[in-house]
Amino acid sequence: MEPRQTQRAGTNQRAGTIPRPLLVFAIVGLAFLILPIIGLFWRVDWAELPAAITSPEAVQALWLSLRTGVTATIICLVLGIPLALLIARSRPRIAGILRALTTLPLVLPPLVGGIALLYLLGRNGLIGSVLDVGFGFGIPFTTAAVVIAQAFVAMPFLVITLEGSLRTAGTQYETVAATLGASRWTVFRRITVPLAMPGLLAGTVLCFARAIGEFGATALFAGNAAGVTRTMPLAIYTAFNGAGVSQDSAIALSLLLIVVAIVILLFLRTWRTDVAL
Amino acid sequence: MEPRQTQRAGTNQRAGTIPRPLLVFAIVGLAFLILPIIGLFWRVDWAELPAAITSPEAVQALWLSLRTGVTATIICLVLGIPLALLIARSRPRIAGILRALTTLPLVLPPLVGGIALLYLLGRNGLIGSVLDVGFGFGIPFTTAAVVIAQAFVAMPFLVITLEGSLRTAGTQYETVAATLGASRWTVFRRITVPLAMPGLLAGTVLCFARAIGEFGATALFAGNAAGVTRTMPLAIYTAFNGAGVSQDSAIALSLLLIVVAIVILLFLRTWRTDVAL
Amino acid sequence: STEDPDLAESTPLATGVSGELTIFAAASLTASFDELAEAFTAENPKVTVHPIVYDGSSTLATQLIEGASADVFAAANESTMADVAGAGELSGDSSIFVTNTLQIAIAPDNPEKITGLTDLTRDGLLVVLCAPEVPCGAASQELLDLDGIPLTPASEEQNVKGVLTKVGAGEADAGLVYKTDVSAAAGAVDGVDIEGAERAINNYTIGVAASAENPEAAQAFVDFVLSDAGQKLLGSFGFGSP
Amino acid sequence: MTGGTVSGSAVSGSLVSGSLEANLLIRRGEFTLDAAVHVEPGEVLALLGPNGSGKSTMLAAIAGLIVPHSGSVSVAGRTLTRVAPGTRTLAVVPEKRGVGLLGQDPLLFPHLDSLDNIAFGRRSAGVGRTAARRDAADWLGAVGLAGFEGRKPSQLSGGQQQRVALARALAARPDVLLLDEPMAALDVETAPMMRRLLRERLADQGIATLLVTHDVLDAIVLADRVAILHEGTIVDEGQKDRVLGQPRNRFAAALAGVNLVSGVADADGVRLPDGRRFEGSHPNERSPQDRVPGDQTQAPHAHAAPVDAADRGTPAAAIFRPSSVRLSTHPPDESSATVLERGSANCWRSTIAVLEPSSGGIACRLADDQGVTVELPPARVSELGLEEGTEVWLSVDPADVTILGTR
Amino acid sequence: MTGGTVSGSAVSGSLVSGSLEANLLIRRGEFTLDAAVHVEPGEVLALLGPNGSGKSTMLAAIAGLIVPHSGSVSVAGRTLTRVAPGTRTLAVVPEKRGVGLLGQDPLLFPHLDSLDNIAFGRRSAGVGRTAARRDAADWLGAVGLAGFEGRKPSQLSGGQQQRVALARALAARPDVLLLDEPMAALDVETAPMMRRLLRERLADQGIATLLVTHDVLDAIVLADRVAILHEGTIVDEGQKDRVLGQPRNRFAAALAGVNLVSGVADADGVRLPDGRRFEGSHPNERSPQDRVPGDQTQAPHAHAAPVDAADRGTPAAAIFRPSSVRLSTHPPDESSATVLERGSANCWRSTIAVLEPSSGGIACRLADDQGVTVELPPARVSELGLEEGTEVWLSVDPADVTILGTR
Ligand SMILES: Nc1ncnc2c1ncn2[C@@H]1O[C@H](COP(=O)(O)OP(=O)(O)OP(=O)(O)O)[C@@H](O)[C@H]1O
Ligand SMILES: Nc1ncnc2c1ncn2[C@@H]1O[C@H](COP(=O)(O)OP(=O)(O)OP(=O)(O)O)[C@@H](O)[C@H]1O
Ligand SMILES: [Mg+2]
Ligand SMILES: [Mg+2]
Repeated sequence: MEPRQTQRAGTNQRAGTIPRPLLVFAIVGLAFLILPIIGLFWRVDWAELPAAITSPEAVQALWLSLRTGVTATIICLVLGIPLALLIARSRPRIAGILRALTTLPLVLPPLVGGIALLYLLGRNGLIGSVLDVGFGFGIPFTTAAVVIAQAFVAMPFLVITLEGSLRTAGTQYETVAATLGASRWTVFRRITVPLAMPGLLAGTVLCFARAIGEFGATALFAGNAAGVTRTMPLAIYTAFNGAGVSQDSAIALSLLLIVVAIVILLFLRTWRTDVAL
Repeated sequence: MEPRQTQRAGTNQRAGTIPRPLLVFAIVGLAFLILPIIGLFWRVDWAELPAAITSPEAVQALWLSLRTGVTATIICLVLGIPLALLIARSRPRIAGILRALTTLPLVLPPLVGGIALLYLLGRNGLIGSVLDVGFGFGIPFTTAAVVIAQAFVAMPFLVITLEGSLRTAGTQYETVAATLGASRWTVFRRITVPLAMPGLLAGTVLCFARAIGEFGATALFAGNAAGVTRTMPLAIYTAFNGAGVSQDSAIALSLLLIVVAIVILLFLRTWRTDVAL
Repeated sequence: STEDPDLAESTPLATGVSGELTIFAAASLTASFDELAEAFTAENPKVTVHPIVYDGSSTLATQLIEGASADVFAAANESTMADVAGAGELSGDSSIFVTNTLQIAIAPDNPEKITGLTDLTRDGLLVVLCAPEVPCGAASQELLDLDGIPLTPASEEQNVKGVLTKVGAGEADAGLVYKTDVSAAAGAVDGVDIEGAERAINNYTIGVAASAENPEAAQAFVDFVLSDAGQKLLGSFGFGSP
Repeated sequence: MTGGTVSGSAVSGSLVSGSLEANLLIRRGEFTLDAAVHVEPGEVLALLGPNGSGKSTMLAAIAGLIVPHSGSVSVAGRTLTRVAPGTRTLAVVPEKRGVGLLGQDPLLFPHLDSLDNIAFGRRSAGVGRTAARRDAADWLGAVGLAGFEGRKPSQLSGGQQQRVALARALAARPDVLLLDEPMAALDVETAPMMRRLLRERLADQGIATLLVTHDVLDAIVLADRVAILHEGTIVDEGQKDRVLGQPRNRFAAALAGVNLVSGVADADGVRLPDGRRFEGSHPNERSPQDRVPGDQTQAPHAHAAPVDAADRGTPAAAIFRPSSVRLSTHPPDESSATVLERGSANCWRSTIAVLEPSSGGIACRLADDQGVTVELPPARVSELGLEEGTEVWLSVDPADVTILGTR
Repeated sequence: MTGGTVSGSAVSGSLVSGSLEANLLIRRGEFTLDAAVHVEPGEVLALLGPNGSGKSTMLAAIAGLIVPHSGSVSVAGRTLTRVAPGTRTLAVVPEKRGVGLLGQDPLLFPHLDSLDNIAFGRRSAGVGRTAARRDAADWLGAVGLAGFEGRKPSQLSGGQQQRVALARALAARPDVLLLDEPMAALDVETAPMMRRLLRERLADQGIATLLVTHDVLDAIVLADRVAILHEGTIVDEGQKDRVLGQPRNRFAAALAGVNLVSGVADADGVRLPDGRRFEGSHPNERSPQDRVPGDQTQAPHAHAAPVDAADRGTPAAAIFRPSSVRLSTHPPDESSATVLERGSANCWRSTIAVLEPSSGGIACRLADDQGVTVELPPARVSELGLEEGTEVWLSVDPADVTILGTR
């Protein structure tokens, strides 16, 4: 038997270009990621589920999560895309340092991240004290604090992912665009960003997912006030702490979060096929 | 005055190709990420610092963190690179679904991730019960559990980042390699991976950073036993809860973690310049 | 806030306080404080109690010190409250309002037939404790030391919840937790009383925050917690009176 | 040259090569390729055709990069691709085909230096690093780039990259080699050197080669046979001397640098749709020195299709060289009578559309239906005061015209 | 053609173009470029040279993509680059230079269709989407690709991509245009069409153009002047007729398709290092029909450097066409005496190194020091039974030889 490949006639795709043994690893990897989640579904108390996920508190927390998650993602895009570009276009030495600095918030346990944010923006913080004394307003324990905490923990993912893609895409098309008279801004908008789109979308996905999953920093920096700062993860935590050992409603809420996330990620996918090369 | 560019003679780099306004955003973004960490340094109790970070417990936790972090990263590489390749080379529709599935663990608050792992691998879990009955060993409360928890939360970062880079790099060089008679495995090893190296390194950095920063899932799934499962983040959290509100030793430990992470990330940078294109 | 005069008259204990009330309470008070708040508003209908913020005592204390505004703070121990007072965030004194004693949490029906602390050292038994840094861990250690029982736990959990989850999920065979936690677990775990548990009592403290925007209502709530009605209600959750 | 060395370090495979058969139907958007080729071991078939005629598409299908909608590819009797309605599609993966493809873009691996690029094929075949690199060094020398071993592709000029890519394709020792414009970026001194290298190696190793090129010299020097692809179909195929010497279509004529006007055969000439008539000799009547460029054989070819009486009314064409056309600015009756021996045949009026320098002097492209070009010495152009738009009378001696049936 | 339309929708800028001056010193690894060029508005300077001679490097420096180690670039008197020791480096960014560069690789933006690729330059200049796309559609028609508006680069053939890239470069209306092998992938029918388009548009818009090519026809058709770059230095420069008609170096001779052997001037000829002597006429003595191909001017050129008595001992070269060489398989004393009128000059012995088809018959490359090529009709080759290795005697009529001083 000759080795074969299956593919659609006339297309240029070489489907199944993955070495076969690697396919096994890929499937193990995927199973590793989704089996625990399937385990969650398996344990869920389906009778209680509808009540848990339609309770006003759950809906409120979900809505807050989505609002803050989207806002944080937008902030990350606005600040993170330029930062990624800066790193990708710096000399190797400088890029290495910038990359390491960008990655630091990742290393911090979220709790410490929350402390760090409090130290910076809290009433006695470096900047917070100025805001407090000068303008009489405080950031912690507001919805804004949730967004800041989410952006702080999620932005590194966007930056590092996008930077990898920008570096892989290279600068040759940017150079061509410049010789055609395109300003840096035009090059950025019409060449750099579209060509790095796969990486940008991957980064956005990671960033959004990390933002709506954020718990530790939010809990400390923003607090856990229903309707103001109690996002889904905090609601899940509260449910987990509150309901004894059964965790049923915590799991129900987690499933709600997962389902909403899937819908959003699949929507991003659709958008992606439209804009991708 | 003519607009200028500065660069080294004879090189092909167009330094500073970033539109100037974006540079402002990039700097704001960077400041946003590192100011909170500077805030931490600002608040640290320098007198107590040496004792806190040289205590046998701290050293033990750091060592455990590094060991488990590296092991988890290796597992993520072994399983994640093939998975990223699978996603990158799938048709758009399938890729979208796989990508969404891969991203799910990110959305779960780590706490719920820990519960999910318990449900799967715990003594009464889907797989854990088989292991327990069949082989008489349990995963929870072991160092293996720490590694599993870390790999579970960190792998999506590696996969999604690498996938973006693989997609950006395209398949044209792989095709050329195939026409030169290279087997899929050779193509993978000598073409695919080297060309996606920027993304692979970015993904590895994210993965490692996320692994050694992991707290929630570890605490729930692996527990907190000194020398076995108490990694730095758990030590930090314990210190935070223990020392009342001053948190000095928690911050000292965080700084230790940050410094070690910086060293490792800068080392990765050096390695990177060696292997990069 | 309702203006219904009938309702106001029908509550003899009404103190006449009004306005909004924000309460920070230790996580282990979750179910009990929800009921307390309900009973309190029934008596003080002009007071609107915001959903109570539950979290670890340390977390809440940090937030208070860093500028969170709350009216009442209920901590699961004395030292955290002392830290808050030390930072000037407490108005007046705090009071111990309940105590809590340890119990051995075991799987329902006690499959391992555990009857006391000494059983925990049995070979092959997986026991989890709270970390000695956190209040329940400190109490556990104290009790074990008093009895001279050399116990190596499989894990030192960050909080009571960790112990309960592990015992409830069957990962651990036993753990030391508060009596109130066992009763809140509603059948997922059973509790075995410890002889001489009262030697390591944990004191819960409550006080009015310095940043309180509604100190009158805050004080009224603290008074209510310390009142017979409040104590009775807390007792029904397994707490002991100080 | 290092031919001996390269063969010396040969490991295997070069002697098992066989003939290539391909028969393909491929649709890409509105474009359809429907063509068949056959190449013997050691033979070079030049595939010529306009941009977009499907040459690269054909190579891609043979290399297994795209699967045809129907058809088959086989090498030495081994079927590599077979797509037919009702049967299961067979498509051997590219790396198992023994078919090398050097594409239009050199696509050197950017992370490997020249030597590792060239050694890639051997190493993939399981040859050790040292041996493969030694072999690669020989190839690098053979393409004139000794000393460039350690250069990354980004440190090479365009032509140097092209040469490394050529070496890489040859060093992989395929049974069948597909070359897509391998000489495009090479300078005038290097191109002949590379042609010589290819001629030697392809013949030595008995490789069946399909060569796509836009440079007729590549075809003349390297090819045995030539196929002309036009809009996805092969419109002419045969020995290079016949196809280029007696072109049957405009494109082949343009390649050979001759004029071709087509119409239908009549008495002993061709009548064009616009009424013009051309008379001339048939290929087998002409003496060798009258041949149009590119026609180097001694004897007329079996493929040639001279028009005889039986062919009247069938499509036919007249072929003549741009330098054979006589041009004047006066109507023929005022000029010397010699041009018009046989009535108005081979004689017409037109205006000059474009005047431009050419390698043979000045080329006047006529505003003709069929775009005839006349080549004149520069002196004559200024003597006659020719400009774009000038009205001119043209004639061509029947002795300089070849009449051919076209399909 | 749509020339009128494109000019009609012109928005601005095409009339301000000026002359290009560049004087560059660039080091890249072991390679050093040290060259200066000057191009007038509306003029085309062809930059010819072997692979790796620094042509693309030069264009990159003029376009501002690399900063030279020293030197300057200016357009219409405006300094774009100035690097000199002790002064602050000035380097205007590429997008502010008004210098268009069409590189060796078309590099069409992969995410934009043909129309948006071509419209890119105009849109960058602030022209609205509709107007820019209308203009782009005209350009697409001008390069013969009407109907391909919506195609992504990946859906185009190599030659089609090249044409879109050419249209993109022209549509951006630069003041100075740098073209790096713009015709490389074009077929024989399209290339002349594109040359015509370029000739019209470049002259119309007064663009100073630097054209890099390996095809001498591009230089002949498009260029006014020609510069020969060799290992980073310009070894010859002048009117195309002079440079190609009286080549002063091997590379230019190869481009023009003639033999050039060099030595030192003596009495009235050239003595080669191996002792051979060549005699011939000086350029201003020759009659027009003796000119080597590519030499189309009427009068001899001021740039020509005929050797006279005063030049004895200076470097000089003999130039003759491959078809002018007479070849025999017997020593001259046994054959007709006409060849040896003046002793042993213009007469030598050699062996055949390579025999290969060429566009003019069969090319015999001699195992000569200076690689002379002889072109013979195929009939003569078989008549003489020539093979690689055959010993042959050669002669060339002094009337067919041009003697030139070389530098
Ligand atoms: N993906 C595609 N979708 C639609 N049409 C395509 C696609 N790819 C190629 N084509 C068309 O198929 C035709 C053949 O392309 P191909 O690349 O085979 O031409 P070619 O003969 O190699 O031309 P060239 O000499 O320019 O390289 C072209 O008209 C091209 O536009
Ligand atoms: N980054 C680099 N490092 C070292 N050498 C380089 C680098 N880039 C180019 N070169 C060398 O500089 C020389 C000039 O290259 P360039 O691309 O200008 O040549 P070119 O005249 O355009 O040749 P071609 O006709 O092949 O396109 C070449 O020998 C090349 O190998
Ligand atoms: Mg092609
Ligand atoms: Mg070049």
